[in-house]
Amino acid sequence: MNPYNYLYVSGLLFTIGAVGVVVRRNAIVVFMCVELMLNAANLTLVTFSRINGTLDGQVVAFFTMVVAACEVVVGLAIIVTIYRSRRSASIDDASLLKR
Amino acid sequence: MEFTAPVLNYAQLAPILIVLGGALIGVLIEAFAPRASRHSSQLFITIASLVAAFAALVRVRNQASVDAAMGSVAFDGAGVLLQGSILIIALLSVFLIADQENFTALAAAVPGSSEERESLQRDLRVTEVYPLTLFAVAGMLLFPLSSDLITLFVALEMLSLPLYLMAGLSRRRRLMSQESALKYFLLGAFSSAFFLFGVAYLYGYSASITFAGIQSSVIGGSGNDVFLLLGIAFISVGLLFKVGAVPFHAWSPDVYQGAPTAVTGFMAAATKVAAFGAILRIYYVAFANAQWQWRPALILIAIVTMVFGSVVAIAQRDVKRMLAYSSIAHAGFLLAGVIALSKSGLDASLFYLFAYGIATVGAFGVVTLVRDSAGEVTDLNRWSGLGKRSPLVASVFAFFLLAFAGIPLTSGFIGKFSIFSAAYESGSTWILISGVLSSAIAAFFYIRVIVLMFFKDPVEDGTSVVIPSALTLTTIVVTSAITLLLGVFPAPLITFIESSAFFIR
Amino acid sequence: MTTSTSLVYLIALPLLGATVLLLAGRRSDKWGHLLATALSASSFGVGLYQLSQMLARPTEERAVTQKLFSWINVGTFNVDAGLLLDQLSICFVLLITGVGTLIHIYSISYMSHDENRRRFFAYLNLFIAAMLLLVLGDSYLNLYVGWEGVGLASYLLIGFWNQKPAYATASKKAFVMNRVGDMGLSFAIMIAFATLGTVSFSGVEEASHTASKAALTAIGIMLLVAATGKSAQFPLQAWLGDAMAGPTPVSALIHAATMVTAGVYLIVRSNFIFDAAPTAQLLVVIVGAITLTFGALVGTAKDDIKKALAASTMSQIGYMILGAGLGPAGYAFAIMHLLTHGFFKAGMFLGAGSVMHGMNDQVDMRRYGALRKFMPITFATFGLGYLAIIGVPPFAGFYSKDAIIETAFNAGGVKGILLGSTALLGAAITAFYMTRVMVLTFTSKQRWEDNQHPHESPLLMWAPMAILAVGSVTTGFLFTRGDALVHWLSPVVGEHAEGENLLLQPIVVSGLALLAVAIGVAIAIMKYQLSEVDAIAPHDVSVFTRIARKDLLQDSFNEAVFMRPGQALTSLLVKGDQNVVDGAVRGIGRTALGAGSVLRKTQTGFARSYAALILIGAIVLIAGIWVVTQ
Amino acid sequence: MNALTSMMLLPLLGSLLIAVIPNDQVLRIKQAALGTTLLIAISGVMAWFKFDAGNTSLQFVQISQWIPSFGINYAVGVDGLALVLILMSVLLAPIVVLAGWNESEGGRWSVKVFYILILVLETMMIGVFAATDIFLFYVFFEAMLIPVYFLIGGFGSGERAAAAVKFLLYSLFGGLLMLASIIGLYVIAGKHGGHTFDVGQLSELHKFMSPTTQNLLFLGFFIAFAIKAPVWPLHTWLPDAAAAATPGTSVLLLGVLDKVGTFGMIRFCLALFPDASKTFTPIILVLAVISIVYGAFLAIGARDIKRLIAYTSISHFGFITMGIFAMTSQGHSGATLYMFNHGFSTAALFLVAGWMISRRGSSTISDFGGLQRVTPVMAWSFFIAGMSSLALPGLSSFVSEFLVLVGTYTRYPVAAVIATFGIVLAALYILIPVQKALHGPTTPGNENLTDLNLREKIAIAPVIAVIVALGFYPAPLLNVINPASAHVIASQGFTDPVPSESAGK
Repeated sequence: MNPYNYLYVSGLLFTIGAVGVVVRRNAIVVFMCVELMLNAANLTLVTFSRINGTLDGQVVAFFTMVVAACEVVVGLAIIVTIYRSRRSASIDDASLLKR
Repeated sequence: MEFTAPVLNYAQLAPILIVLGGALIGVLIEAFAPRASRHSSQLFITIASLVAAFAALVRVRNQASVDAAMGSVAFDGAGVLLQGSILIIALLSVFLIADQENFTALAAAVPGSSEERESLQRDLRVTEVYPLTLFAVAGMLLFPLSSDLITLFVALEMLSLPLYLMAGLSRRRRLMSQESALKYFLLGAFSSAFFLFGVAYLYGYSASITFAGIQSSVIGGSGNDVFLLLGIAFISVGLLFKVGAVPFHAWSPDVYQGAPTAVTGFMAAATKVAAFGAILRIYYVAFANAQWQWRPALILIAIVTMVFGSVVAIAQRDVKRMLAYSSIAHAGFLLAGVIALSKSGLDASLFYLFAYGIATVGAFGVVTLVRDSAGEVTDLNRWSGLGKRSPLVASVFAFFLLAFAGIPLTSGFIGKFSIFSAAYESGSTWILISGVLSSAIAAFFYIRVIVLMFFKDPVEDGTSVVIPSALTLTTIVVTSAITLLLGVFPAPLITFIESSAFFIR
Repeated sequence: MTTSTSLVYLIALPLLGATVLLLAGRRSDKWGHLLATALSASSFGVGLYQLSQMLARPTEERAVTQKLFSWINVGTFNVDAGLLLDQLSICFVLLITGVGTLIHIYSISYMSHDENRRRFFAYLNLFIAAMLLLVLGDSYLNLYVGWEGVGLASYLLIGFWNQKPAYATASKKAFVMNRVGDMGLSFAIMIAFATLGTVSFSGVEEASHTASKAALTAIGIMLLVAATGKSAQFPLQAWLGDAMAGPTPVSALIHAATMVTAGVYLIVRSNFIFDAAPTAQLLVVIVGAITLTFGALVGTAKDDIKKALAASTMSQIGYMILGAGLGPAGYAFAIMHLLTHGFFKAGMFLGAGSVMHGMNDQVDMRRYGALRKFMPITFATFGLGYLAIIGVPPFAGFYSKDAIIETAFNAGGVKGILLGSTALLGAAITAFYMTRVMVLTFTSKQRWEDNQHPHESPLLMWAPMAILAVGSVTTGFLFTRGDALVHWLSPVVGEHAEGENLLLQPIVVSGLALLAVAIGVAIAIMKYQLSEVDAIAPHDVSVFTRIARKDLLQDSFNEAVFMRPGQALTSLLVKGDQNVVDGAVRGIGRTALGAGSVLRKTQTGFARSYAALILIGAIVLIAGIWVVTQ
Repeated sequence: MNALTSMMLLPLLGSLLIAVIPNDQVLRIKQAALGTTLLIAISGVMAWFKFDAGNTSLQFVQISQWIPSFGINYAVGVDGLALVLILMSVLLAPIVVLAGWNESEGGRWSVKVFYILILVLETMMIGVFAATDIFLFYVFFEAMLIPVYFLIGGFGSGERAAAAVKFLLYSLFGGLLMLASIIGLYVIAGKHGGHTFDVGQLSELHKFMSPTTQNLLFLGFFIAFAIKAPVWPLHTWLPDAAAAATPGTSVLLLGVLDKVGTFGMIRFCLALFPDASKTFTPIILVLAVISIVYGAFLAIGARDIKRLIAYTSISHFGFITMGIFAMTSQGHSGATLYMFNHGFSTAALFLVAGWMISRRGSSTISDFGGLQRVTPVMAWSFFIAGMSSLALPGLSSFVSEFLVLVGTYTRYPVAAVIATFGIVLAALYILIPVQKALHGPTTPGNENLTDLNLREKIAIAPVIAVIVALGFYPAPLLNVINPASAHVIASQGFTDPVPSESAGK
């Protein structure tokens, strides 16, 4: 089966993630959309690794997972703090800083 | 299939490793040292490790090699200069951070909760900020040296994640601070997703993740140009986001305003150096031969950035936001150096980065001094008559503003001159023209602040200038001294940069 | 050419006086006037000495020069501070210093009650110095310095009592209108330098032989403009009447005897230009003719004795300009009339001053009358001047004016007839209005209240008047004896060409002139001596009289054509500068500010909109690169 | 030590001296300032005598490296033109200090600040005329704005803040355009025989420029200078600034700083871009003539005495500009002499006007009246200054104005003719205030004004002396100016037009 199809899939995933970030209000969901984008990137990497026949892509993918994990830690910490102080996880509520 | 154990050039990696070590010690202190002694020890560790790192850097300043870490880290003159600038700026910023007035007592506490009140009464001091700073510095040190995409990505996250947290540590206006942290984080993550996607496509294009590999396949012209195109575009998004170039700038005003001023200073100065260092390396090394693809777009972004930053800054009423927009404008000027894509462009950018970083730290340092009972006063209208209240502080701030505006006898002027001449030399006349025009616009708001401070009468609302702590004072004095020195006798630094600045391939 | 080292003293002495008096200030109040008079007199002495020297030398060596230093020297533009004393200038030197000294003496008493007498004398000396520089300068540029110098002095003296706003205005008016004339002089100098490459008299004279008619005509016309300004000739005559605001001695010296005749000097001095530029010359005579009639007509309607005399001055200078415009035939006569006029007009002005002195500064002739009994000396001296000006033989005016009329008639063709008859008509009107002045002031019935106590002026005042009176009796006779003056001046202005086929013989002309005078006198006597004159000017008068009283509407004209449009333009520009020019600048600033406040709205504060921005940015970036790549 | 350098150092030393005098010893401070300026004036006169008028090459030359990497030198030296202007500046400085003895008081800041600013400004005034390295020139050109800005905004009156900002922004805008041109030159120089800023070498550069480039670079310089000079329509900052500044400041502003504009036109516009200068001459002459007439009309319409003087200066600068671009030796020497004379006559006007205003407490002309009777000496000083401003023969300004007119007429008759109408307008704009303020009855409020005191007399006397003396004997200046201007004319490839009708032909 033509590996390039995976690129289309990953492209689709990435787009869904990106659009999700823009349209969704809940911080957690937004964050998950970002994760989706990261995974789309991973899929791409793996695909290319397959296409190019080198391992580097898959190595990067592993690194990405680790980094993503770290991001989760930091991200959730921030989101939770916000939630506790605002009693809401909607990122639109957090709009004191503007103009 | 057997693995070869990695060979690391520890001497060249020493600066990074030292800082990381310091950070780890910091974490341990957080875990085990008694509250009372934490602050002093943390501060000591931080300063010590930064100084040590600098010393280590000085030791190896003349070395150069592509495989400091198996080809993932390129160690060369430009890298040394960038690391040096980052370390100096970081040290000066730490002096500001050391003034605990800026930080919350208990980051986790809900604003206005009994918990927070009590913690304030018990005069707790948040000390996590030091290890976080060190982690960020380590990331920044690595970022401009990375010569493959993994390292680049990891370094990017290494410098970003701590900053996300630090943005949320403000003592006053907690909600704003947390909001800035949230925005910074979400958008940062968003942009790094783009970055990673770009990494993927570059890998797809060149079947290699090292800059050298990418460069060679660009030269070779093998591989699918669409992948290259997407790769460059997506990676650029991630990098331009970090330097706050339009249209990826939106986070910076909010974050600059919300974050604790000391952190803002650190972020604004050090991050810019690191990010531009990385940009310079990747564009000069990996993408150099594909310039006909990205240069026009980058020129456009540069022009839009400098003009937008200057114009919007005019309408700002908050010092920190104003500085944020001015830093956007300066990002535009710095992009001119990237576009120049020449030795003189590189030299100019390095000089500019250092000069601008120093001045920025200094400016934010001054901002931390203007306070009332409820903490820092950043509303410009309340700055009016500052010159009467405390002429010295006002003059220093005015001096930094003049430096930003690029008035002769300040470092800003030399920087502006060299970077624009480099850009024009490489044939981009429009950069020069729009640069000059936006400088004119920029002068408009810098001068407005000066007028406000010196020619308006003070408003009696308790706004006052606190006696700076010894460390803060040091920072302000040193930064202003350097800014003046680089304006009057820039020759030594420039010659040094000229002689040593190059990218090893 | 003979050189001398003493010319400079002519100027230096009075200049010294002015400087000392102005710097010393009140400290010199005691002796200031004496010093000034002494210096003016000594300058006159130097003048006489120079004359004697000059007479001692053969004709062709009479001119003397003195180079003081190189004044302006840039590229080919080299002007020395140099003086030239020749047969022409010596006449002026003696007139200026002589009459000047007399007027100094007169003023000692006339101004004795003024607290600022010292300043007055400082100005007088300043004027003497400037006027001497004017006539002694050896180049047009040096002349220019004196030219504006006398303008300044006259400005200061007209405005000597400038606490009266009207007087201040008068002085300003005089200066500004003079500047208009001066502009002509600067043009003349510029053209001379651009075309002939020199601005010295000798240089220009030499170049004028080879120069094209066009250039010379241009220079000539510009010189004429200058002359009209300084000599109050049409169309720049309007300031002279108001200049009477100055103290009477000033009117006598500056606005009768000397300064106003500078225009005549300029034209005669530039004879080499005008001789080579007929068109310019024609314009000169036209200006002269117009002005002499203009002045005469105005003179008929004035009740203010000084204004009447001013009008006559204007008219008499018209005669001189006319004469000067008639070329070699006329130059000498113009100068002659200038000199005689210097005597009798100065004398009459001093007389008028003495009358005012006796009548507590009353100037309205309708409030005079029958003063003959009260101030006999003034009457006598004034009367002699009167006879001289209307041209009764053997008084001075007769010789000089007659000569001009005659030359005018003999200018040839229609031109000659027109000019001659104009001059003749002028003579008649002159006779009329001067008689009017004479009668209204001295011989007619008393029209002043009895609280007035007219009295004769003191010796210091009448002595100069007497001397001038003598001059106005004798000079004409002396100058014409054996054509003395004509021959004297011929080295400067060229040989006096006596026309062959004369239109009218001299004797005929004299007859006509006398006839005209007689008519004028007769009408005046009938109208004012034999019939009642009312003490306040009647309003039910012909429109012509009204116009004449208004100086033939000269001021209304200037106002309508220059002042009001000028003021309108000024206020327009002022508004324009604030709103348009500066407005544009401020507009730029406001635009920037506006753009800023609009753009900052893009910072909505919603993280999602920022994300959207990034997304769009990314897409645009890709698209952009795509476009560039394809 | 080099004469110029020492002249530039003296004021700085003086300002240091003043800085150490305690604030309350006002008199001491003033004496120090006066002493310093006098010292400089003396050294200036000595330099004047050392100067060899005969040779047209630069004298008192000192060249030492500053920023070698950019080929930037600290290079100073003077020809007749520069020397005359420096002499004017250093002579005016002590007069300004003495005349404005008390204007330093009642400002926003201490007397000390005032004189420090004045002295710093003097250094830059000397430097800007002495610099033979364009970069150095630019540094002075821009840096000297700052002290003036604070002098206006800090010690001025009325709308001082607004005026100061307007002045600064206008000048900065011009300066940035010039910076663009300088960068252009720098790059072109780099392409042809190495980076340099030496005026001499750069003046060879125009051979390598395309007409378009040359025109653009020329405009960059010219607009900057036209703003300084100021030439219509870039003049609107001047009246505001002059009206707001203290008399002394106004003297330095109009008398010296604005000369930098006309000086620059000769030194840079003509020398560096001869072809472009020729191209633009018609337009510039038109602007100059407009300035002459326009300035005069605005002066006639002015109600405020300081604005009036400012407008007259616009008219006078029109004459200077016209003389410069007439390209005849008379026009050129005239223009240079005009710069010198204008310095002094404007000084006289402004100082006396300042005294009148400080006594009457108003700067509206109609508030005065009949001063000649109350304060004769003051009235006379004003009158003489006015006469010099309307170029009365026998006073210095006549010589220069007439030279300009004659020089212009020989090449551009029409311009000269229109300009000559200016002399009538001049009579109006001087005599109107003279009549309103000095003549007429003494109006209420003026009865008790005091006449000039000894100090003021001592201050004004030398100015008037110079005005009169040079009117009669301008040779000393002309002898120095002529070779310089002849040199410029020749290097522009111009020769004076031959008289069309000269007997020689």
